Amino acid sequence: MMDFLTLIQVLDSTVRLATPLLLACLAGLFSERAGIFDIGLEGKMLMAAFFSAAVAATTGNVWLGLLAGVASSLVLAGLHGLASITFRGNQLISGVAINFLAAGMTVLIAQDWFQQGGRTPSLISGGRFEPITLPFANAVEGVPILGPIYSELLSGHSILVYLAFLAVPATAWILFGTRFGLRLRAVGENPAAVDTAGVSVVGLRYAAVMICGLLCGIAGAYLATALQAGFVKDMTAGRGFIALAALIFAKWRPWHALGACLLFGLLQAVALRFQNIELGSIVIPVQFMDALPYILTVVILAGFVGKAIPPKAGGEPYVKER
Amino acid sequence: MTAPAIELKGISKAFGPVQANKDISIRVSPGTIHGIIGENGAGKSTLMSILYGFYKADKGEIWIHGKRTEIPDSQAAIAAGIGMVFQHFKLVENFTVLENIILGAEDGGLLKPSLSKARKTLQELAREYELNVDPDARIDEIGVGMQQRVEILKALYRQADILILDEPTGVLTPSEADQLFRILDRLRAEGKTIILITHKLREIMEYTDTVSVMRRGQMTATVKTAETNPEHLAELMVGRKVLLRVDKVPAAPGKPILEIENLNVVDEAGVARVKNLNLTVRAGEIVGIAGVAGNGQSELLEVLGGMREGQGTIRLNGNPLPLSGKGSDARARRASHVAHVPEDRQREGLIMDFHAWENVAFGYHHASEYQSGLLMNNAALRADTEAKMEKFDVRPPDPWLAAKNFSGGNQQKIVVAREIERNPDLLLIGQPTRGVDIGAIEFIHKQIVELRDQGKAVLLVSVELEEILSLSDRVAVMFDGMIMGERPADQTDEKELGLLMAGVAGEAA
Amino acid sequence: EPALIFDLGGKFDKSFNEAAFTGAQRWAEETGESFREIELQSEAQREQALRRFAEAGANPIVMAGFAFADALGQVAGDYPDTKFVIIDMVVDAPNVRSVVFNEHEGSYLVGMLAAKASKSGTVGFIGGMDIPLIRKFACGYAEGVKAVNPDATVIANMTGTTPAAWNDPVKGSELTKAQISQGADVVYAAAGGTGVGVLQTAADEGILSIGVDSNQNHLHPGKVLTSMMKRVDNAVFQAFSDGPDLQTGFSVMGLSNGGVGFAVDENNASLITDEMQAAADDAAAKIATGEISVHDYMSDDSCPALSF
Amino acid sequence: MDKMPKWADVVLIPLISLILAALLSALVILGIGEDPIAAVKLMVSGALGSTYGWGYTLYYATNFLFTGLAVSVAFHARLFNIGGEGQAMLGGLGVALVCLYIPWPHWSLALIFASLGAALFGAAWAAIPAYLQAKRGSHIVITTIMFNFIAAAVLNYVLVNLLRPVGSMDPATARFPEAVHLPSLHELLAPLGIAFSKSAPANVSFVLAIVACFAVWLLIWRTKLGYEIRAYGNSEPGALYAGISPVKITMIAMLISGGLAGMMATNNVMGEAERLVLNSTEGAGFIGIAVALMGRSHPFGVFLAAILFGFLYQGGAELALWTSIPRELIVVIQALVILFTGALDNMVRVPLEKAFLALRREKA
Ligand SMILES: Nc1ncnc2c1ncn2[C@@H]1O[C@H](COP(=O)(O)OP(=O)(O)OP(=O)(O)O)[C@@H](O)[C@H]1O
Ligand SMILES: Nc1ncnc2c1ncn2[C@@H]1O[C@H](COP(=O)(O)OP(=O)(O)OP(=O)(O)O)[C@@H](O)[C@H]1O
Ligand SMILES: [Mg+2]
Ligand SMILES: [Mg+2]
Repeated sequence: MMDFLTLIQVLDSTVRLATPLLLACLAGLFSERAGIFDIGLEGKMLMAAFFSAAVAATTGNVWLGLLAGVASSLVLAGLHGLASITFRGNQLISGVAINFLAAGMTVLIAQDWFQQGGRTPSLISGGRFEPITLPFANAVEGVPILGPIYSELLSGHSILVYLAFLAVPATAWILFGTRFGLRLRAVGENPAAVDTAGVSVVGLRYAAVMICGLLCGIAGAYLATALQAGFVKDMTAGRGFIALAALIFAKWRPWHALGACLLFGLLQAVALRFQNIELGSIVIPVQFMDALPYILTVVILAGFVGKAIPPKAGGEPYVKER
Repeated sequence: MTAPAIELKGISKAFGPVQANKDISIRVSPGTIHGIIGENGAGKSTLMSILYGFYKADKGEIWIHGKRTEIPDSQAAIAAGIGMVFQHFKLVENFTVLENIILGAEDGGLLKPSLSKARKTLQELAREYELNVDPDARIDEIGVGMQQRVEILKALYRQADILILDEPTGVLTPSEADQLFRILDRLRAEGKTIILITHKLREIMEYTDTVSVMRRGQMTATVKTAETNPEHLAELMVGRKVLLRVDKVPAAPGKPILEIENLNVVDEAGVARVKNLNLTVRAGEIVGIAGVAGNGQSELLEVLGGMREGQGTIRLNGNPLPLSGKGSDARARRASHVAHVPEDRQREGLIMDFHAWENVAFGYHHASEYQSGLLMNNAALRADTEAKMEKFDVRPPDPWLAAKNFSGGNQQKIVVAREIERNPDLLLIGQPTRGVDIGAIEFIHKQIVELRDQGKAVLLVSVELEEILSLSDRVAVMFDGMIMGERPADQTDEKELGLLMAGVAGEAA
Repeated sequence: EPALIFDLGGKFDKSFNEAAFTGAQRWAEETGESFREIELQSEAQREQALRRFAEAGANPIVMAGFAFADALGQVAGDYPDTKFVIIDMVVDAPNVRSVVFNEHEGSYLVGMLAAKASKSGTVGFIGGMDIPLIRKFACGYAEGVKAVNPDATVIANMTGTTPAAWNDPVKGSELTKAQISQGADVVYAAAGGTGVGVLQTAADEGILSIGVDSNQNHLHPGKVLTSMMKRVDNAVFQAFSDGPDLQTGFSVMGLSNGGVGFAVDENNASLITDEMQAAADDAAAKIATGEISVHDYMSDDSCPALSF
Repeated sequence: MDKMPKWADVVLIPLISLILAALLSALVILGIGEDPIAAVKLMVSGALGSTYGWGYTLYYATNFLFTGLAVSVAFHARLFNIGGEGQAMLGGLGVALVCLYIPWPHWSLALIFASLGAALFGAAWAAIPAYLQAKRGSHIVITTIMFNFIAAAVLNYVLVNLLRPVGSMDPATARFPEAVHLPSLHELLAPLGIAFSKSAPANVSFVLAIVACFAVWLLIWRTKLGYEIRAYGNSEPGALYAGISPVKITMIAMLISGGLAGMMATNNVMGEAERLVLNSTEGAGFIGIAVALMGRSHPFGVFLAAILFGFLYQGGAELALWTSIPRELIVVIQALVILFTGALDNMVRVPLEKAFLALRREKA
């Protein structure tokens, strides 16, 4: 059905499309492992996408853009922390609010700043993350099989892609190899245990939520300044929710998250490239491909393919005094 | 005289409208075991949690070894050498023992070195105090007794020299409890200071040096254990002379009402909770089930009450009742005249946010007298509530008050009134007087006995041996899901039951 | 006061809607008068937007996009004194002017240019929503390509089947990459806002692209071969200038009356050789006179030069 | 003792939250260089200043009534149904099928069956998440979110591949026959001598929504089922104790919730568009969350909140029409309302409780 080169191409775009999912998924992982559910990944990404594009467009410096994107995402993360940690509100409702806030504010500000119907001007070079050519990529291009894999698939992505993939081992190491990770996991399972062990629940949870904000910020900046060249309204297009789905799919584990995001990225890549897929006599409509990540997540949630057990204290504010 | 290891001065703490601690002062000498007793809700746990920095006091001072110490959080308490084993353990269930122990007391940012160091220290502690635990076992895989050891080890690992234990024996068998006290003795011998909260006067009398009594948020007395006796302590606890026996005529048991044969219950986690249990309750008798909490009594009540499924046979008035699937739920049980006063009134017996009148229909909301057409007849319900409140002396007698706004005793009266007034053939009643004051206890006991005297069957579950002994006609002891033995209530005593509760078979006793 | 309603792609799609906006803008500058405008947020608002403007007395009301047909069919009768202009679709009502374009003719010309500029002999087409109108673009384009190089390969992809396809630059970009990997070295985007992604990627990857509707040559100077101009701006300008008394009925804008064409300006001058220009101009003239007939996909829902 | 009086809980707290949200919204308007007062004036005159404005306000309010009630009913069972959007989409499909494929003699009959169809489809769409929650413990918030996306894909497929009339370029169904046209408020009020704008879409579904409000009130506070729903929502162990089946209540509450959300389609699909288009719900499912939160899940509160949001929606559309303030302003306002009445509830509540407690201590 697919020749090798097409396969490489599809995998190549899988990598590109999986990157924002992966960053957002890891973001959610930090937050939810600490017991703070976050359905506001989408909103944080969107906000970051806008501010990174806006600043990159005005300054012409993509790094400043990245910084601005991350900062804006951190602000929303702080808001989520305020609502769900400090004021012990409902984390789901807070997430819903943040998604709406981002959807509205980005267009509002974009319109105010650029008067282009809620988008930023297109980014020109300097305002975007350019692809990086890995060493010898051009030299080995001709080598059969491995050549294209290296030069097409592995090489030629923007720095944020590599960053996202490096974030996986980093996350695994932080979570399971460090004191911070131990405490973070503990606070998601039983905050009272952490509290009575003399560690600040609030501090840990804020730290987790802020890491979540940081990663969402990078994800959003990637969307607007690497994958695309500028911000358009609602450009996250549900990626935050797919990332959430991937997180559940991965059962809150970093390496599994990589797998889940690559899978969902592949689904997107295939859906992008082919309208309807013909498998013999069956035609798989593109809408089915679009919905597949969500369907898979529901299947996982239903426990038909291994039960996904969320962190025990997840979603519950830590209330000592009624 | 050396400075007290702990001195609390004028501690007050309110939770919203509830004044849990009122101006409490207490001194604890170093190298002693200091007991604290008091009724449920007296404020014992609150006071200790304040000392451990878990709650912040509204007012008052804490002095440790003669130094004024601010304890804004548990970290400060740990730094001051305080360790605490909470009534409800504070362990991360899916972590290993080792991980739980180092949590918050790691050395450096990396886990590996901390873990290997802790492993060594743990071995030393285990040897020193006979506190053996498998450092690599996961908490949710070990029993409560083991979990308690982990909690103690946590404190020792942090080099606590003041150790607070909040009702440590409530979940232990007598032999586990004995072992715990041996450890506490050794710690005391090393000069450590121990505060022990317990409801059991025997433990106070046997193991403590001094004892403080709390009542309704206040400290009513602190006395040397050697200079007091159980009756006196009990009186201090409840504020008046305690009547330990219930007035009742001897039972006249009739035909069997409830027959249980080979009952088995497996819980959600797949653990067998009730094993091949056989028991009969006759008309006109009260059968008491004694046992340490967690030995299957709750599950037994729940199965009988239709709250969970089981296998085996139960018959009511000779008719078998389904134990699973259709017709095995609480609604069906009520339809066959089984009333149930649950162990936890706030979690199960009442909807705390519902008005009293709504709670009076709870479980009986299908009853025809509460309906008018498709809708519920709320007026009838309220009238019924007023009648019941009057009869059971519920205070205040206001049907519109939410259940949460009644005191514990009055909440219990609402539940008991609802269940007993249905005139059931069988009354299941769990912990009828937990957290209820002495006046209400007498009233509730009287109602239960009256029901018996009308020829109804009563199955009573209580962790209070005294209550079991004074109220039941026959006592069955449960251990590990099985009935260890049955005794007529007037032919046994606490000692014998205690052995049965520890799993020592009846014949041997 | 006239009013203009943009379709979902938004006023600044750099393409279709923006062309409409440019026309309105030009009218405003030339007459010094003002006009009302609104960008739709969702499918469901079409009727409200129409009614709101009609209620407020706007006249004429111009709407850019075929998708208004149904709503206009409902509304037009309720406001007999208001004149409506719909672009890209025919609505049969006494107070409606329907403007359609011969996109296949313009596409034919840029197809010729594409074939001449292509070194690989493979050119691409990326459409927006898969509807007959866009197939009409594709078909004309393919005919133009084949007219120059009968052996050329035309790869055609559509972005989607819903209006979201007008505004999906990521997908445009991915499709472009796919076509490049299949050898395309010129891609023609007839996809509204999605085209922004197509042109961007083409520029990034060093191939040529062809813009649509508006003159998009300036987006990536030297990298956009040309743009198929669909003079929506003229249609809007005309409607606004005609004012409330505009003539209703059916109006076709084709090569003969300057309704379509291709853009040459300083941004692409170096890409269009004199020979290319001459050939295209020649073909344009012949089409205008009917000497060359370009197949209109919408006439019979088929395309001889391309299979979808 | 309650920490504070009931009126403070149901009136004072939402009011303060609303004021905070309004203040912040004003700041946002200032931030984009516009005049909040002028904006409010424009919104008020546009949404409430004419029967035309009212017609739209009530039209939107009708949508929000259905979705708000849907969220409320689920809330009473402590189920957070974020799937109103998808359920309403599917409800639209139900309406479309009923209207397109059955020849109806009169709109009233069509409305009854269309409501049933809408409710059925909406309920069916809620059934799977409900079942998974009840039987397999899958978090209903996540599953309903997923089902929103799946609903969008389903509808997309159906409209593009199955229901689109031949030759049409719109991904939309054909127009419903004239016979199922629902009377608008204009037509309904004309016999009463009230002149209501002809072009506003508010229609007889508004009456249906009010009936639904009353029905929900009866259901929740006057029937056994409502009693069981509330009891289960307050305490699951309590429900077990009382013989209330958690599975049954979860299913029923979600089916009713989904059915109500689906019934929204009688308004937007049957009453307004008279055909099914993509994205016909326009986010009303999500606004239902805000409406239920603000209305404290009480039908009367939901009614008031729905009118408020109807006003915001229509006012916002007017703003977008006559000023350069984008329509997204109302999304921001909506976000702030959800934030303050929902997530930051304790920010207002805790100090207020303290104040009431202090007041009572002083009195005592
Ligand atoms: N976190 C809390 N929030 C609100 N009220 C509380 C809290 N903890 C305890 N209370 C209330 O404070 C009072 C004292 O409770 P505390 O737990 O200290 O009693 P206790 O003496 O330990 O009782 P028990 O013997 O049942 O453990 C009770 O009325 C209780 O309801
Ligand atoms: N968790 C709570 N939340 C709110 N109010 C409470 C709470 N616990 C107790 N109260 C209030 O405090 C008052 C005292 O309650 P408590 O249960 O301590 O009563 P009590 O004096 O022990 O009476 P009784 O002997 O009947 O149990 C009650 O009237 C109740 O209104
Ligand atoms: Mg306690
Ligand atoms: Mg009490």
